[in-house]
Amino acid sequence: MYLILYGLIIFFIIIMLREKESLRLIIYFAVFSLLMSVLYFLYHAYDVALAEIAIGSALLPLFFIIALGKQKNFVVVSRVEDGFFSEKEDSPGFKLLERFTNSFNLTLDIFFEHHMHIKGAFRERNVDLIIVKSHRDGKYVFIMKKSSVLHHKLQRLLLEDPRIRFEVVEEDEIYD
Amino acid sequence: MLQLSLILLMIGLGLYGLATSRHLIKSIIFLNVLEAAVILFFLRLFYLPEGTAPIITSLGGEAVDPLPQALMITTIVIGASVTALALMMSIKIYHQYGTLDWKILLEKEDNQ
Amino acid sequence: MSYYPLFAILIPIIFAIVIYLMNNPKGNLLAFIAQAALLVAGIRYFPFYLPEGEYYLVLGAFGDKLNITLISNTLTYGYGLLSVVLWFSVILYSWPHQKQSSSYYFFLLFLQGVFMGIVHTHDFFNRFLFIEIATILSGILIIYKKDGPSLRAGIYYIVFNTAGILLFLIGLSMLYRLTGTLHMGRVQEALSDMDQDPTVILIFVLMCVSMGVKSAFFPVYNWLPRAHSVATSSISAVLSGIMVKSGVLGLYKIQQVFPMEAYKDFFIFLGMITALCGLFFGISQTNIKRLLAFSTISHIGFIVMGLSSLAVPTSEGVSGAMVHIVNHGFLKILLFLGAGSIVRNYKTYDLDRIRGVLHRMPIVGSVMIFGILSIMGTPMLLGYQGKALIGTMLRDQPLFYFGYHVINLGTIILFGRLLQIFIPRGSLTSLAVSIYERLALGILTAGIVFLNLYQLIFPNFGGLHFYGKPFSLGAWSFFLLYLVSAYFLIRLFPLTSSFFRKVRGFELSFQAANYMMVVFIFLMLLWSVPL
Amino acid sequence: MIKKLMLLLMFGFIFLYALTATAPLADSFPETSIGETVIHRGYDETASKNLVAAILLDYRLFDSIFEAGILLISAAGVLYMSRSSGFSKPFPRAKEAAVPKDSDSILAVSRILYPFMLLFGFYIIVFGDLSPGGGFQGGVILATARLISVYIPEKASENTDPLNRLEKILFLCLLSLGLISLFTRGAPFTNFFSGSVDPEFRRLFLVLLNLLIGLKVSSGLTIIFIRFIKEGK
Repeated sequence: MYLILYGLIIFFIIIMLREKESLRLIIYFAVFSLLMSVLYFLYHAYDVALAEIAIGSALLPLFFIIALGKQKNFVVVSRVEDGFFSEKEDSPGFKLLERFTNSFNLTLDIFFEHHMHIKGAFRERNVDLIIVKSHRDGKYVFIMKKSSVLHHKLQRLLLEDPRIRFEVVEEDEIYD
Repeated sequence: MLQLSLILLMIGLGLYGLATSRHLIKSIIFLNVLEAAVILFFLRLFYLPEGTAPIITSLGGEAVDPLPQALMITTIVIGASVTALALMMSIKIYHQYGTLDWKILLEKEDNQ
Repeated sequence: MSYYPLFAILIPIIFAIVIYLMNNPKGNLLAFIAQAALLVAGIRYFPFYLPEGEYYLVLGAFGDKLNITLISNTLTYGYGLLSVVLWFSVILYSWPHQKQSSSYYFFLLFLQGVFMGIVHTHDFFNRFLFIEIATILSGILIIYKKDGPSLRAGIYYIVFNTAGILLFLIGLSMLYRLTGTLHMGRVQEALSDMDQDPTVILIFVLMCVSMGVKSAFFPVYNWLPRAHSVATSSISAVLSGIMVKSGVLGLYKIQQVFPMEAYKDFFIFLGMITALCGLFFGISQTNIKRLLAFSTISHIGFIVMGLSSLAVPTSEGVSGAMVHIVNHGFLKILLFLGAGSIVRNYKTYDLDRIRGVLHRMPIVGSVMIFGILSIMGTPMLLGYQGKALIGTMLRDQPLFYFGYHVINLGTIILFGRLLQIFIPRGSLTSLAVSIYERLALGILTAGIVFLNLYQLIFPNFGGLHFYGKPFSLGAWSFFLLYLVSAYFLIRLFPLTSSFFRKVRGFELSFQAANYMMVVFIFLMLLWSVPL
Repeated sequence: MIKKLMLLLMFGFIFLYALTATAPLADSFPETSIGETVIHRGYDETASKNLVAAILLDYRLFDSIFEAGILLISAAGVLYMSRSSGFSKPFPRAKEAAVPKDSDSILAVSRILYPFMLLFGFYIIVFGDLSPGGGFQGGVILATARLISVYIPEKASENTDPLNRLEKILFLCLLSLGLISLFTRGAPFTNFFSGSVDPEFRRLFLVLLNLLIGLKVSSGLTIIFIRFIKEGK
């Protein structure tokens, strides 16, 4: 009886070792902690089994899934809202970003904020991209963080579009 | 004897997972796996085949030692709070660096 | 019945929560009142401890067999008073920047309560719990700036240290199975009549490895320079100066409970490699805070060399190590706070671009020079006390004595690199340093001078005896020899060479760190197998 | 590849060593371990039938208070990290709501489940010293109950500040409850009713502690959950 449980648990650990995709990893972890709490139960540790079920297989997977969900969204703040870029799905700018986020299976969050200064935005608010219309050459400036890996990928995508200029912001170092 | 060796194998696999996981979320998951294996090791050391839970009730049987169970509840809560913190940090790291891969994360030079 | 440990642990925590609840700048003033309350509690229990008192405070009504006991002797009482001085100066130093954020003081004061818990606990599981709380608190404090590098260092720190402490739990479970109690004194009695069979050795190894992870020993030290160089300077001062020592104190307690004669040379060897590693990587750094972080690792290695001779009761090495823990704590906090104000004014971490500190920031500059000279080990000053005692212990083993001299020389080269920031070049306009920072540095220097005079005049304190000879020709001649050879070595190996750049770039990834933890267990177990 | 091989080799050695070390443990019974004395004297000293709760709430109350402290710190840490210190105004018009729109079946199920989970959570907390369970497990169950309430639109309380304040005050009550026994029985961190009071009455202390810990744990975990959802806003 114990051997079946132990075999199953070690089998799940080995699957987790080889699993690459995060979501399936979390499901395996939930099943793993469920089996562990069954094993605690068999060792007459009823309190620990109850705690393990409540925390290990209910709460932690929930936190993991929310964390994965939050990571997957690409936050765009745009200070411009006109024909080229607006909430409607058909505006060209929006289609562009849609293509980018779909290629990296990110969900797109777009906010329209007309008077937000850029200085603290990247560090304080989890913003990935800021769109500003520059007055000199009338182009749309896409501003991204230098430290983020995503700006290489977005830059490759935008090279051919004349109306967009790409800009990378260096994180302002906090000297303390 | 066999069960103890299987638990030691689990602890070894947990450490192996920590030592070879490339993705941040995977490291956090294997931290919890290692912790669950350590709890199992503690409880297994005090297992009595014909024992019963340490609750004073009518049904007989020799009660299992309650102290390990009290300590392990504390360990589970510790594991939960560390995981919650580590996940919140991983969200902010993802928005800062765009990736959760340990290799790329650690290659980015501190901007000094 | 001395309730001092209870006050020392609970006062900071209660004040921390009240500050968090009030959540306004006036509420943050409570942080200073908390230190005052701790001082009053210290004075109240003064008579208990000065003539060598030792008390066991049982937390519960059922005797120390079932309940948790807290031990308090003159040594822990000394730590209590010193922590008040250190935390007061750190709070004062960070006041102009963190005036608004009550959560900063919440975490800092809670950390003080937990450190007092680590110092006073006499129960194995309680020590595990307090070290775990200290890890979580330091992790959050490392992340306080919320910028990229500190987030990365914070998660590396928390996940790696938690994995390390789980090993302590495995050792603890086997220990409870073997002896049936968690009270350290009873475990010591139960183990004294057991021979050194593999079980006891495995428990000792697992606990030493977990303490090693917490206090950055040779293979597993890589989280320390990463975490301490990106945290805000007041936090890296607290972490480097005090929290790393809690790991070493844990090792001290474990070696008291498990007197393992076989591991005496292992720890001397391990301490020496840690010290050499810290120096080797520290010398090649250009970032001022990474240099100080690596010097912390080398001093920890030095302390471990002293602690290794615990099996031999009342040997110089042990009191040298314990004295060096306190001295190095004070000096490292002084240097980190000074480096913090330098970095904030010069807006750079790069040593080659900071020049003329003495002229532009006179007070910070002079305090830093005093700190560097004493941490270098100049014979009369504070750094020398611990080193001399450990040196006398190592005198009989020729190899380790040679290593002792190499480490002294390396420390002087390391801090020689720091002296270049005082060369007057470029603009010499004076820079504004806020009154709070100057006051904090002043209090720290006063504390250091007091400690220095105390250790020169009085022979011992709380079971530790100091290095009697304040002025010995041998000490000064060695020191001058070190200075001359250090000067030549710096000239011989300029830092621009590509070799140092490669060394500087060496980073241990998270997987490699866990890999090293397994290597550490493997080495320690291998040492005990009689080859 | 060599690194993995070396790792396996080292694991093999440690595994064998650990086996030889833990084998004798199975039959080494120390003369009187803490557990045995608790089993024999547990009920008449702490008036708690569930001896695990006896250890958690009376013998080692100092540990349990600091364990509640750990949850306090991680809630404050998550709160600090997720709250953006107002550089720029919060974003007025999010294109799509934080919590994705669910089908009404989830809403119906969560409306039905919500009261029962609350009841179950409180049951586990209050009967902590009679049956398996107690403050921590009950608190987690309460927290999961409140997480469901986030999906019920009219009950979705997004603001974490009152919860945060409640958690800190509960911790202070826990601490003071532990210290009262210093005055009534001269020993801190134990049941403030002296040993002679009849067990049914002394159980009140345990139930009170369980309730405090349960509420504190549930509010702490709810804060963490809500901040996870609202993170970065």
